[in-house]
Amino acid sequence: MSFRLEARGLDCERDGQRLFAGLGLSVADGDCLLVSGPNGSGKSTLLRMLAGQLPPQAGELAWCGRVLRHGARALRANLLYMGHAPGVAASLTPLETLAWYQALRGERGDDDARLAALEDWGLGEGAGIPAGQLSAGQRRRVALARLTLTSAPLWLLDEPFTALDRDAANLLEERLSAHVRAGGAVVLASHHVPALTVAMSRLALGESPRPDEVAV
Amino acid sequence: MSFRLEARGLDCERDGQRLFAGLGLSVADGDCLLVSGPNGSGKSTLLRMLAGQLPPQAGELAWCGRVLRHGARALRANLLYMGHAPGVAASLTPLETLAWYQALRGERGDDDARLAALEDWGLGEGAGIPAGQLSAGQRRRVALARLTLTSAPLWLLDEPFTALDRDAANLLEERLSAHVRAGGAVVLASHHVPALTVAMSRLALGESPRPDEVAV
Amino acid sequence: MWRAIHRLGSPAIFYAVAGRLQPWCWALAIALLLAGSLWGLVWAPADYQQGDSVRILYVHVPTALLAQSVFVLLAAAGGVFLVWRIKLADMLAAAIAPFGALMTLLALVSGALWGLPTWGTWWVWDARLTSMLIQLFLYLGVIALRGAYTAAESGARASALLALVGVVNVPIIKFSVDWWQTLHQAATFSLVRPPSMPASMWLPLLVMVAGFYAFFVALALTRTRSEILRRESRTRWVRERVARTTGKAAR
Amino acid sequence: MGAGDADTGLATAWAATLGRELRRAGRRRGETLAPLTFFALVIALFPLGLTVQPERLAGLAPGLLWVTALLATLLSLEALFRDDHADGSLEQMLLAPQPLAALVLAKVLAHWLVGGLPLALLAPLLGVLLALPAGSYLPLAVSLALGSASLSLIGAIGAALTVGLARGGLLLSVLVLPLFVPVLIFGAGAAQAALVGGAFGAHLALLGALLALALLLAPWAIAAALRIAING
Amino acid sequence: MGAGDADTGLATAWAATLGRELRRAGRRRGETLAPLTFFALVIALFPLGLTVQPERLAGLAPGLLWVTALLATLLSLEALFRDDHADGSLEQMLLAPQPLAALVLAKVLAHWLVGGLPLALLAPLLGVLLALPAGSYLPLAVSLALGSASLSLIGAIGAALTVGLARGGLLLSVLVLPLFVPVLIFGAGAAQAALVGGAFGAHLALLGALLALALLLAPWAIAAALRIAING
Ligand code: HEM
Ligand SMILES: Nc1ncnc2c1ncn2[C@@H]1O[C@H](COP(=O)(O)OP(=O)(O)OP(=O)(O)O)[C@@H](O)[C@H]1O
Ligand SMILES: Nc1ncnc2c1ncn2[C@@H]1O[C@H](COP(=O)(O)OP(=O)(O)OP(=O)(O)O)[C@@H](O)[C@H]1O
Ligand SMILES: [Mg+2]
Ligand SMILES: [Mg+2]
Repeated sequence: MSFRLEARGLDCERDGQRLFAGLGLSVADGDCLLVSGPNGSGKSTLLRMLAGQLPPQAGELAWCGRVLRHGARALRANLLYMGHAPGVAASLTPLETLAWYQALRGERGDDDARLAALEDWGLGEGAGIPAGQLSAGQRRRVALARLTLTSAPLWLLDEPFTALDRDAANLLEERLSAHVRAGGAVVLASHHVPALTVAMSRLALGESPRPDEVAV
Repeated sequence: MSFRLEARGLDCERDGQRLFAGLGLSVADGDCLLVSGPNGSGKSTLLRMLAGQLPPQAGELAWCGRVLRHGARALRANLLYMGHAPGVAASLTPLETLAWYQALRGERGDDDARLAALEDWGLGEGAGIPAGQLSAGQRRRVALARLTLTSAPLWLLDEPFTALDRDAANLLEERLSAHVRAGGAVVLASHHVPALTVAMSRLALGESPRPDEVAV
Repeated sequence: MWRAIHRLGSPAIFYAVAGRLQPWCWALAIALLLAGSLWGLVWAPADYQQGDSVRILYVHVPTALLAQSVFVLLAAAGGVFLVWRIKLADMLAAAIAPFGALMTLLALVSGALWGLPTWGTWWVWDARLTSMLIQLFLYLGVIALRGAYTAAESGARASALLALVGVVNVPIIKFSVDWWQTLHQAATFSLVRPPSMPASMWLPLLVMVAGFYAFFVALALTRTRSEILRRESRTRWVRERVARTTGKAAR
Repeated sequence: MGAGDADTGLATAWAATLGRELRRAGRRRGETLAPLTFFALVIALFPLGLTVQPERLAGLAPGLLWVTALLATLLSLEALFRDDHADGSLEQMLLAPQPLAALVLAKVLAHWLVGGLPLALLAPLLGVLLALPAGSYLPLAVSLALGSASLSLIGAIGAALTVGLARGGLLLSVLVLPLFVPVLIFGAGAAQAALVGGAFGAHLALLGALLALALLLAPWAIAAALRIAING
Repeated sequence: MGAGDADTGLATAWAATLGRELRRAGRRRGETLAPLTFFALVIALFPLGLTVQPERLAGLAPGLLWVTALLATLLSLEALFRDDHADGSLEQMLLAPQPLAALVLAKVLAHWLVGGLPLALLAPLLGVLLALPAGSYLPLAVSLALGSASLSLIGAIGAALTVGLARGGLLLSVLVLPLFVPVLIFGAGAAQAALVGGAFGAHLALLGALLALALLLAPWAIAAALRIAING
C-alpha cells in the first residue's frame, strides 16, 4: 500500500534561535532520507516534529494527504520512531520489552518470533536477563530488534548507529536497504553516512541557506 | 615527566560471564591505546577499572611502579576520564561546568581561557546558557573542551566520538594526536578507528582467545 | 464577534488597544480606591460589636474576591492557550499569576489580623480558611511549574494545565461556608437577597471592591503589555515601534 | 506493508501495559514494598515525636494514618513515569496508536494495586499500634482503599507534569498536595466518624463520588500533561 | 606535562563545589523553595486530618512540626546526588584528586543552607498556625537548625547508597528513617520541653553532640557509600 508523509512550511525556533524555517519535505513508500548537519543544527528536533511529538511553531504535517492535528493516530499507527534513548527498560528482559512494543501496536506476536529477532541481532543469550545488565550497544540492539518485528512502514531513526559495533552497523544498513526495497520508508538522522544499496536522498540542516526547497 | 600505568592480571566476571582474565597492559607517556571489541565485550568495564572506579576481581593496578589501592589519589591527580555520560550538568552553563572541573583539580583557571576552549570546540555562543538546552553533540563538546584546559597527562576516553559531527570528530582526532606527541597518553574505547598522526596500539576484547599478552 | 476575538488575540493589536485603555483604567482605579478608602476608613461608622477593627473588611473582602477571580481568569486563559494556542492568553496568565498570589496572601493576612480581635485567635482550621490557604499553594505551584521548565513553551502549557485542574478549588472556597458550619461569615452580596450589613458599610465596600477590580484590570493591561514586549522583542512590529519612539525621542 | 488501521487492539495493548507494570513491580520487590515500610515507620515515629498518652493517641489515629498514607502515596508517585521517561519507553508509549489516556489508566491501576491497596490492608494493623478500637478497622480500610485510588489518579497528573524535571519530587509534592486535600478531608472524616461511632456512610459515598470524578477526568489530564512534559 | 602532586588546592575545589551547588539551587528557585512549601502544606494537612480543637493542637505542634521538617528533609535528600549521577558529574567528582569526604561535605553544607536553615526559620511562622505560644519559638527554631544539619548529614549517607537505583526515593526513606529517630527524639523533646516551660538546654546540648558526631563520621560514610553505589 502506498503512503506519504508530507511536511509543509515547518518553522522551528528554540530559545530565540531559528533552526529552520519554511522547511518542506515529503517521504513516500520506497524513499530513504538522510538528515545530516552539524551538532545542534536541529536533526533530532526535526525528527520529533515529524513523529508528531513536538508541535511546530508554524507549518503542518499531512499523512496521505490529510492534515494531522498534533500527533494524530493515523500517523502513529504507521510509525516506528527511535530517539536518542533506546526505550529499553532496565528491569525488563529483552523478550518482555519486545512483547510490550508489539502489544502497543495491538499485535500479540509470539515468543518464538521475538527470540528469532533477538538472535538475528546477536542477542540470543541475553534474551532472558534484565536489560539493565546489558552494555550500551547491547541495549541498542534490543531496540533495533523491533525493526525485525514491526509492521510499521515508516521508520524515523535518530542516530541509530550510536554504540553499535561494526557487525551490528552492517546488519542495520542491510535491514534499512531491505525495508526500503520492500516498499517501506526511512528517515534517518546520523553523522555517519550509511552504505545502503538503495537510493538515498539527503537533507542537510544548518548549512544550506535556504532549506525550503528540499524535497524527496 | 614520565609516567606509566600498569595493569597486571586483571580478571573480570559480570553475571557469571567471564569478560577477560589475566589481562595485563601498560600505558606510558607517548602511548596511545585503542580498545576495541564487539558490543558487550567489556570495553567500558576495562576503562572503569583502569580509572580505579571498579575494583577488579583479581589483579592490580600500578602507577609509576607503585601498586594502587582502589582508586588511589596518585593516579587520580593525573587522570582525565570521560565515560558514556559526558558529565555536563543541565542547569549549569558550559563556563561554570568547566570552572568546576578545573577547581576539582585545584586549579583556578580563568574565564578567558575557558571561553577560548569552548570557542575552540565551536561553542562560543552557547557558553553562557544552561547546558540542558544544548543538543546531544553540543553537550559532548562541552565535555571535550576539558581536554583543552586540563593538565592531566593520562586520558581515558569511552566512546568520545558519540554524537559528534564530522568537524568535531576531526578536531578530536587532531587533539588526541597532539596530546600524545606532547608526551601525554590516551586510552580510547571506540568502535570508530580514529585517524591519528601518531602510532596507536590496539587491544581487541572479546575476540582474541588469549588477551593476556597484549601490551603497549 | 469571532473575528474580533481573533484580532484581539494578536499581540500587536492588543498592545495598541491596551495602550489606549490603560490610562483610563488607572485613573478609574485610583479614583475609586481613594473614594472607597476615605469613605470606609474615615466616614463609615465603627461596628458596635467590633469597633474599628471592622475596617479591615475594606481590604479583606476585595482581596479575597480578587484572589478567586484571578484564578478563574488564569484557568480560562490556560484553556484558551491550550486549545487555540493563542499566545496572548499565556502572556496574560504569566502577567496576572503573581498578582493573584499576592491577593491571596493579603486576604489571608488581613483575615488573620481580623481574626485576633473577633475570634480571639489568628487562625482556625475552618473550611474556608483552609481552602484559601490551599489556593495560595496552587498559585505558587502554577508559578513554580512555569519556571521549572527550561523550554518556555512547555512551561507555559504545563502551568496552564495545572491552573485548569486547580480551578476546582474555587467553588470549594465559595461554598465552604454553606457546606460546613464554620466560624466564617457567609456571603454578604447576593443577587437574590438584600445585603445583611447596613448600607453605610456595604456601599463603601462596594466602591472598594470596584476599585480593586479596576486596579487589577489596569495592572493586568500594563503587565501584559510589558510581557508582550519582552517576548516579541524580535518581531518586526516591535522593532518598528521601538524605532519610531526612539526616533521621536531623537527628534 | 500496509498503512494499517488506527484503532485496533486496544485491549491487547491495555492488558500488556498492565502486565508490564505489575511485572516491573514484582521484579524489584524491595522498592515495591517501600511505601508500606515507609507507612509503618512514620506511624512509629509519631508516638516518639508527639509524646502524648496512649488513650489520647487513639483519637489522633485516623488522622495520622490518613496523612501518612497520603504521604506514602505521594512518595511513590515520583517513580511512576520517571524510569520510563529516562530510558525512552515513555516516548514510545506516547507514539503508540492507542488512546494515551487508556494506557495511562493501566499504569495508574497497577500503581494502586501494588501501592494503595496493600496500604489499605495494612492500616488496621498499624491501627492496633495506635490503640484504635476494632470497630473502626473496616471503615478505615475501605476509606483508604477508595481514597488512595483517587490519590493515585490525581497524583499521576502531577507526576506527569514534573516528569522531565530534575528534582521533580518536591515540586510534585507542592503541586499535588493541595489537590489531595478534599480526599483527605472526606477520608479522614470517614475514619474519624467511625471511631466516635457516628455514621460514616455519607463520607464514604463522597469518597466514591470523588473517585468517579477522578476516573472520568484524570486520565485525560495525565495524557495531556505527558504530551507537554515530554518536550521539557 | 607533569605527573602532578596529589593534594593541591583542596580549598579551591571545596569552595568551587559549594559555589556550584548554591548556584544550581539558585538557578531553579522553584525547586529550591519546594521543601519549604512542602513543610507548610503538610502542616496544613494535619489539622484537616486530625480534626482536634485548637487548644489541643498546640500540645501536638512541636511533634508535628518536627516530624514534618524531617519528612521535608528526607524528600529533598533524594535529589542530592541524583542529577550528578545521571549526567556523569558524580563520577567525575569521585575521580577528582581531592579527598571525597571533603567535597561531599561541601555538597551537604549547601543542602542545609538552602533546605534545613530556611526550614528552621519558617517553623515559628507555622507555629502560629498551630497556636503555639510565642515563648517556644526560639527553642523550636534552634532545635530545628541544629537537628536538620544532622539530618542532612545522616540522610546523605542513605542518598549515596541509593543513588544508582531507580525508585531510590522510597528505599532511601526506609534506610534513613530509623537513623533519624535519635535526632527526632531530642529535637522534638527540646521543643516540647520549651512548650511546657521546662528546661530545654540539655536537649539542645544533646542535639549539638549528635551534630558533632555526625560531622565527624558521616562524610567518610557518604564517600564510601558513593564509591560503592557508582558501580550499581
Ligand atoms: C485568615 C483568615 C480568613 C480568610 C482566609 C478569609 C477568607 C475569606 C474569603 C475567601 C472571602 C470571600 C468570600 C466570597 O467569595 O464570597 C471572605 C469574605 C469575608 N470575610 Fe473572611 N477570611 C478570613 C477571616 C475573616 C475574619 C476573622 C472575619 C471577621 C470576623 C471575616 C469576615 C469576612 C466577611 C464579612 C466577608 C465578606 C463576606 C461576603 O461578602 O461574601 N473573615 N473571607
Ligand atoms: N551494571 C551491570 N551489571 C551486570 N552486568 C553488566 C553491567 N554492565 C555491563 N554488564 C555486562 O558486562 C559486559 C560488558 O559490558 P561493557 O559495558 O563493558 O561492554 P562494552 O564493551 O563497553 O560494550 P558497548 O560496546 O556496548 O559499550 C556486558 O556483557 C554486560 O552484560
Ligand atoms: N530542551 C531544549 N530546550 C531548548 N533548546 C533546545 C532543547 N534541546 C535542544 N535545543 C536546541 O535546539 C537546537 C537543536 O537541537 P537538536 O537536538 O535538534 O540538534 P541535533 O541536530 O540533533 O544535534 P546533535 O547532532 O548534537 O544531536 C540546539 O541548538 C539546542 O541548543
Ligand atoms: Mg540529536
Ligand atoms: Mg561501552
